[in-house]
Amino acid sequence: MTEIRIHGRGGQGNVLAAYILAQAAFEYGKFAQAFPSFGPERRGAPVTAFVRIAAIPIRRYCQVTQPSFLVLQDHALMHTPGITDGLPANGRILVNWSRRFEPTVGRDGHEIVVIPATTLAMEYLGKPVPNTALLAALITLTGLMPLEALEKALALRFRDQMLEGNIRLIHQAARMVPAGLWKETADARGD
Amino acid sequence: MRTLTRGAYAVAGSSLELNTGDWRLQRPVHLHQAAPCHGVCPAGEDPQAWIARIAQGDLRAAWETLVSANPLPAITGRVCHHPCESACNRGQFDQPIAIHSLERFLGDRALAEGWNYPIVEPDHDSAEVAVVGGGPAGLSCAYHLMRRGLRVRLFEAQSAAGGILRSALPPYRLPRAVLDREVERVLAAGVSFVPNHRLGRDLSLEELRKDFAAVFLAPGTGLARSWDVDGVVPDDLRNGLDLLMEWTSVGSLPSFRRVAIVGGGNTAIDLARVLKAAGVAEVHVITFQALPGPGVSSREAMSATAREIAQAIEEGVIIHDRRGVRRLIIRSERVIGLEMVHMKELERAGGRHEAVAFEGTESILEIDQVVPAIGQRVNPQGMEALLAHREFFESDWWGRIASHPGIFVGGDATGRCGTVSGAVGDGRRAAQVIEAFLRGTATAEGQTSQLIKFEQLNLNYFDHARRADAPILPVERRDAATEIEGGLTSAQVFDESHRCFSCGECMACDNCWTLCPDNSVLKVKDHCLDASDYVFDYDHCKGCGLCAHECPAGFIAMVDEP
Amino acid sequence: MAIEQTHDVNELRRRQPAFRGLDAGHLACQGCGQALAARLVTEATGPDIVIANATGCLEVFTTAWPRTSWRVPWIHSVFANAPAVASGIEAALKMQGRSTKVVAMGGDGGTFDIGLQALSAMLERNHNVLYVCFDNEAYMNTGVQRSSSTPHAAMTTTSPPGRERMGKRHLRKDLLSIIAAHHIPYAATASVAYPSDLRKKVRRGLAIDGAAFVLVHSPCPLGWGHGGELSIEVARLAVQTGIFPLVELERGSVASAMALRQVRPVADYLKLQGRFRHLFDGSPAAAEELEHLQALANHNIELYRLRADTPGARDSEGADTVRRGGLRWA
Amino acid sequence: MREAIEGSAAIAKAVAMCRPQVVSAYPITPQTHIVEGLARLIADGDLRAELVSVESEFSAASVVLGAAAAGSRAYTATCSQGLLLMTEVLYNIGGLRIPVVLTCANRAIGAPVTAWNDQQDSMAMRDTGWIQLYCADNQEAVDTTIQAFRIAQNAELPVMVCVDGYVLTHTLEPIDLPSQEQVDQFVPPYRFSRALDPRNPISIGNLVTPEYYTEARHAHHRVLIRARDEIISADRDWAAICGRAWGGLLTVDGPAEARVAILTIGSVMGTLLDARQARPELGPVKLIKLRSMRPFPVSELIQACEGLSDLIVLERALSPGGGGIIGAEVRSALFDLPSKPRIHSFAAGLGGRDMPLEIYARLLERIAQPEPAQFAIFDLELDRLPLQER
Repeated sequence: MTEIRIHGRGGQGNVLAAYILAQAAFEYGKFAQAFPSFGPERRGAPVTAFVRIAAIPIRRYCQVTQPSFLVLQDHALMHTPGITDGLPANGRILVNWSRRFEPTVGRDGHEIVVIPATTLAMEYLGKPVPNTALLAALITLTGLMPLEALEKALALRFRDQMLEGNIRLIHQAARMVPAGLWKETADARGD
Repeated sequence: MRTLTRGAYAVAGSSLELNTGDWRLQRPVHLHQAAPCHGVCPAGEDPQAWIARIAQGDLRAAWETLVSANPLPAITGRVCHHPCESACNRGQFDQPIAIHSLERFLGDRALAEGWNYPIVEPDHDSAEVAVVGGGPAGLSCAYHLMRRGLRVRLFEAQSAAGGILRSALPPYRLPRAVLDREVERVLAAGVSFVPNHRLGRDLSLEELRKDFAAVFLAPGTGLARSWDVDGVVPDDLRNGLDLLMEWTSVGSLPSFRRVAIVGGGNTAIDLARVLKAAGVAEVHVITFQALPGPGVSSREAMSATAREIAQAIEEGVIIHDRRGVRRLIIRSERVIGLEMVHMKELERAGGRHEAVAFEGTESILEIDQVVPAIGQRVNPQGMEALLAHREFFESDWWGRIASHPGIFVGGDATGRCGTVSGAVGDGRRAAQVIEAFLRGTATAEGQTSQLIKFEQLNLNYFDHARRADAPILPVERRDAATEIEGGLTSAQVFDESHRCFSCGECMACDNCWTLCPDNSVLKVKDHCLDASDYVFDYDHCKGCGLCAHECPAGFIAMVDEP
Repeated sequence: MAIEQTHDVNELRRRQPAFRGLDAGHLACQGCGQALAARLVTEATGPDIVIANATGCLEVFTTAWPRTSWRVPWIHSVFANAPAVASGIEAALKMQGRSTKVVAMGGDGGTFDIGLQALSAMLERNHNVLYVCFDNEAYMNTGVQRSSSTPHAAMTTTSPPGRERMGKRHLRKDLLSIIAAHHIPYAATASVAYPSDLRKKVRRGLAIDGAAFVLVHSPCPLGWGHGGELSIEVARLAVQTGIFPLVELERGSVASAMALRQVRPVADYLKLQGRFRHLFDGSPAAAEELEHLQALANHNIELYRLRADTPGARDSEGADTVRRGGLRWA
Repeated sequence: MREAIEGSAAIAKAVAMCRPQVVSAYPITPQTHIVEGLARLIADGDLRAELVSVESEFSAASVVLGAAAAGSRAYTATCSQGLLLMTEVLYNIGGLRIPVVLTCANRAIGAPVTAWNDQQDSMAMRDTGWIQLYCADNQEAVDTTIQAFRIAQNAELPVMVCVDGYVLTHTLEPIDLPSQEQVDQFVPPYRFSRALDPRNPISIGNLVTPEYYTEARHAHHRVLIRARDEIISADRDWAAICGRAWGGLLTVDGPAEARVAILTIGSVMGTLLDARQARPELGPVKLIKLRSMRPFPVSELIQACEGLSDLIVLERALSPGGGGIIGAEVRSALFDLPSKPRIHSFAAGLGGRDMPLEIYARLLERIAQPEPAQFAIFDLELDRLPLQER
């Protein structure tokens, strides 16, 4: 089972990102579960959402405490205290940042990959919504599922230019990260 | 014991099985109380009853209700002094109902439609009663005797019936055509009429007592009271009633310039107006009675009808009220003037009343003729035994004469009423006791029931509304021949009838039915006509008394449960 | 007690000319104004309605199981929710494509106080419901406690007069203005003393498609301290003195007011009722309260322009005057 | 059709397929998504219903009461403070035995003010005279919601479907949504025998004197008990149509020879299943899922507890000053058994406290102690309390 924690801010479509990822997994034929950190949501405040992806039915409803991957919807979240809590040593972090650089290592020794998701979104959608680009990057890095699964999931939510824009966007995002870089972490946990 | 329904629901109207009537301490009942108009009517009419029929739009029924008491409505509807209107409770609210005009309307409508009395001619074998005198009393008595299935032979001294109505009422008050047709209808109802028969001249009381089961005497007052001032009488003195009769029969009058009529009754006023109309320059009426008005009791007031007095003054008649004639000024046996003095009737010890003249209030009136109209007395001819030197017959309220069983009297001859409606009432009551006398049954003694008071009505349900006034001929267009007062239109009559409070009698207003909080007043039919169409549901009535309190007519009373 | 009935009353009931949705056998006090008012309302609505009734006297005295006095479908839920229950019924009937009208009923407790929130919401959503409030100016069902409809200075068990007090300290809540603020198509006040007017207003409220409100002044002999036979008399005086103006509001603004052609002094109204007895003890405080109540009536008379220019009838345009044959009862 | 969908959205679709004619609710997290979903379906014309947007839960309950009494299928949803605000009306609906369906997205009650999940709210409504069904996951929530409409109508009683707020309502997962045809085949068109109708004008909600009140209460109690058959047959018949059964009143999962069982209610069940699978070394354990809280399945419970040495009752609410609510009911249900298990009553997961996989092992450790837990709040961090309140 792969567990992912997505960090963002109220209003950034954080929960939506989790839902789309779970839906994509489901479209790919896996079992999945997505849920927000419970409680009242406030625009601008840091929020998290969780995704579980597995080959067998997921019955548990407890919180995700030890995710394999973090997705940060903006780089400023890097400085949020406890942001990497529960992330094991082999855990990986995907960050949205306009500054481009090669994969690097964070304060706690976790490998970090950065993509300019917001810039891309502005380019392809004309809106500062980084989440779909991040999802595309994540599944490319982890090889959890092919890009087509994400396309199907997006098709359930968007249509017309919004859909087409996103399709082009995720392919572009996918091209910007090394495919399968995080495969071994993704396959690490059997439960 | 019941089976509980699911969720404890109940079916429509099931509470009817609960008899909340058990709660009641008092119970509403329908209670009729006589309306004032009924109580005071000399003819014994119940105007409220026949006005109700008008309001219901049934004029025929209204007239038939009316003539159950008074056979001559077209006449009384013109000449009556209508005490009913003075007593009418509505007078204390805005203005009294125009009962007098309504009566006249019905009377005229009956004549126009040729309605007949709702009575059948008596059988030939039924007892026959002799009625002496074809005036209002005699006609009324004859009519009511026939209603009671008795045969009547009516003896009239003149060639036509009508009595004083014919001999002394000027046509501007009572058109002859109306008189003739009202009288004719009574006679046509089955009276055997014998004109030109005067008691004492053409027939005797003994014959009548012999030939008839009973005798009703209504001879009127044929003789003028003798009149003089300290024994002085002018040679050419003419009595008021004689003058009036002469004028009504012959149509001519002696030519005077200045006349003083002494008396305050209808004869005095009628004569004054006739003389004025005939062109007499000055017509004075001198009476110790008072002009009617506020603060004047009925016993002080002139006995003439108030509106007649008012019209007379309009026409120029000069009335000197509360005056007495102190002295006649005679030159060569003819009167040239008289001396008047202010007088007033004062109450003396023991409740006696006495007319007092006030010294220093004397004044002289120049006249060339003085006419006493101080009233009449019975012409004793042929009835000396009964009269025993009195001016009038001594009889009880029913017209019975003590120690003369089988003989009854009524009308002016009793000296009691002196009004046409009074005479009609006398005739009705006499017929009642005559029947009782002949059938050996008892008569319902006493007067009508307790009169309902203004305070007993609930006036919140009445809107103010103007009384319907009859048209009156303007003074300049008046003459002795044309009727002065007109009649109401049917529209006016209908509206006026709805002004009636229906005192003491159900007016079918639906108040009780509408306002009962316990839904315990029920209607027998969709549109009720009277109390008989409302029913109290005593199984459910809780006796709150709301219906009684809200009844506009004071027709519902709360009585203790037994 | 058993009395020979002259007619078969049960047969007669079946043949009464007007429909009556509230029948006899209910357990209201003698002379209950509310029992009469409720029946008059049903006479105007006819049988094709559903009633949602708030808790209160009306509910208790009409429907003690296993019986009911109602002849129309009727439901009682709780004290505060009649308007919401009515809203639900209306929504259901609308979905069923039925034309049946919905009427909500409550006393002043259920309307002025505990049910006001639900009522306001029902009016705001403009449900096709006629709400009728039977206003007897206190909590009568629980034994006469003050409500926000209780008039100033009136005595109730929770606003008793005493050495320190002259009855209710506060003013009667101006509910009509609150209703008016909802801008609903039709609102009116009526009095059980004017049945034709009352029924006319119920018919108007029912005719319009949307929320309507009618406030019916209904005396309570027990709570007001007058004889049962005086219920109408007292209600009539409330109108004639200007204490309870009969008005109609269209979309919140005054469309008509029943004019008074002969305004009666408020004391005439007060002195018939035990709940105002303490105002006649001659004390200066009592005198002041009498003046206060008269001033409140005068205020109404000015506010709603109740004084009629035409003289004549004692009360008001001859509303509910009678005539032979009951022709004036609309 | 199976799709990955948020719990609330799935429940909304399930409700819509039962064709309610009147829907009324007042927003409260975490119930809101359900009614928002219905509002969208109505706005798109996918559901023909009147949405009555009321000013309070008190009115929402009153609206569905009136609508159902007037002959239309009616639905509402709420939780927590909102459910408490409905209390008076819920008792009324129960007593009148009006078949409405309510979804309770279980949430804790303040004070202290909280917005997170536990089951104190619906447990507080235990005695309103409603049928109360609890769901372990969103699939069960969908199926139970559909069953609820049929149960309500056939038993002529209101049904409260309880789903853990957030935990289920806000979780997106694969869910099988039945076809409209399947639902139409299962849920009969709405009919109410005592409908308010001028053609048969009855009075509902009459005053009942002491003479009959006791009988009325008895009748209510009896029909609630008897409703068990409706719940069981509804579950069975629905399984025949869609192939999923939820065990009627309660389910037992685990080896027959197990001498230890954990009885629980709601969404923690799935976590325990995973935990048991992850820790086989802890020995055989039965997991008993209580589905129907009202009516309370006494006989099924006795059967399920045969041969047990220890029964752990794990619930998400408590009766302060008393203890476990379900715990107490289970105790009283098993009291008369000749050989009864030791009963350990625990409350946990209060006010959104997570119930992790580890809780399974800790529960089993706890009962190893010689004395059974009469009642205890589990996962308690006592050092967070002042001494005198520990």
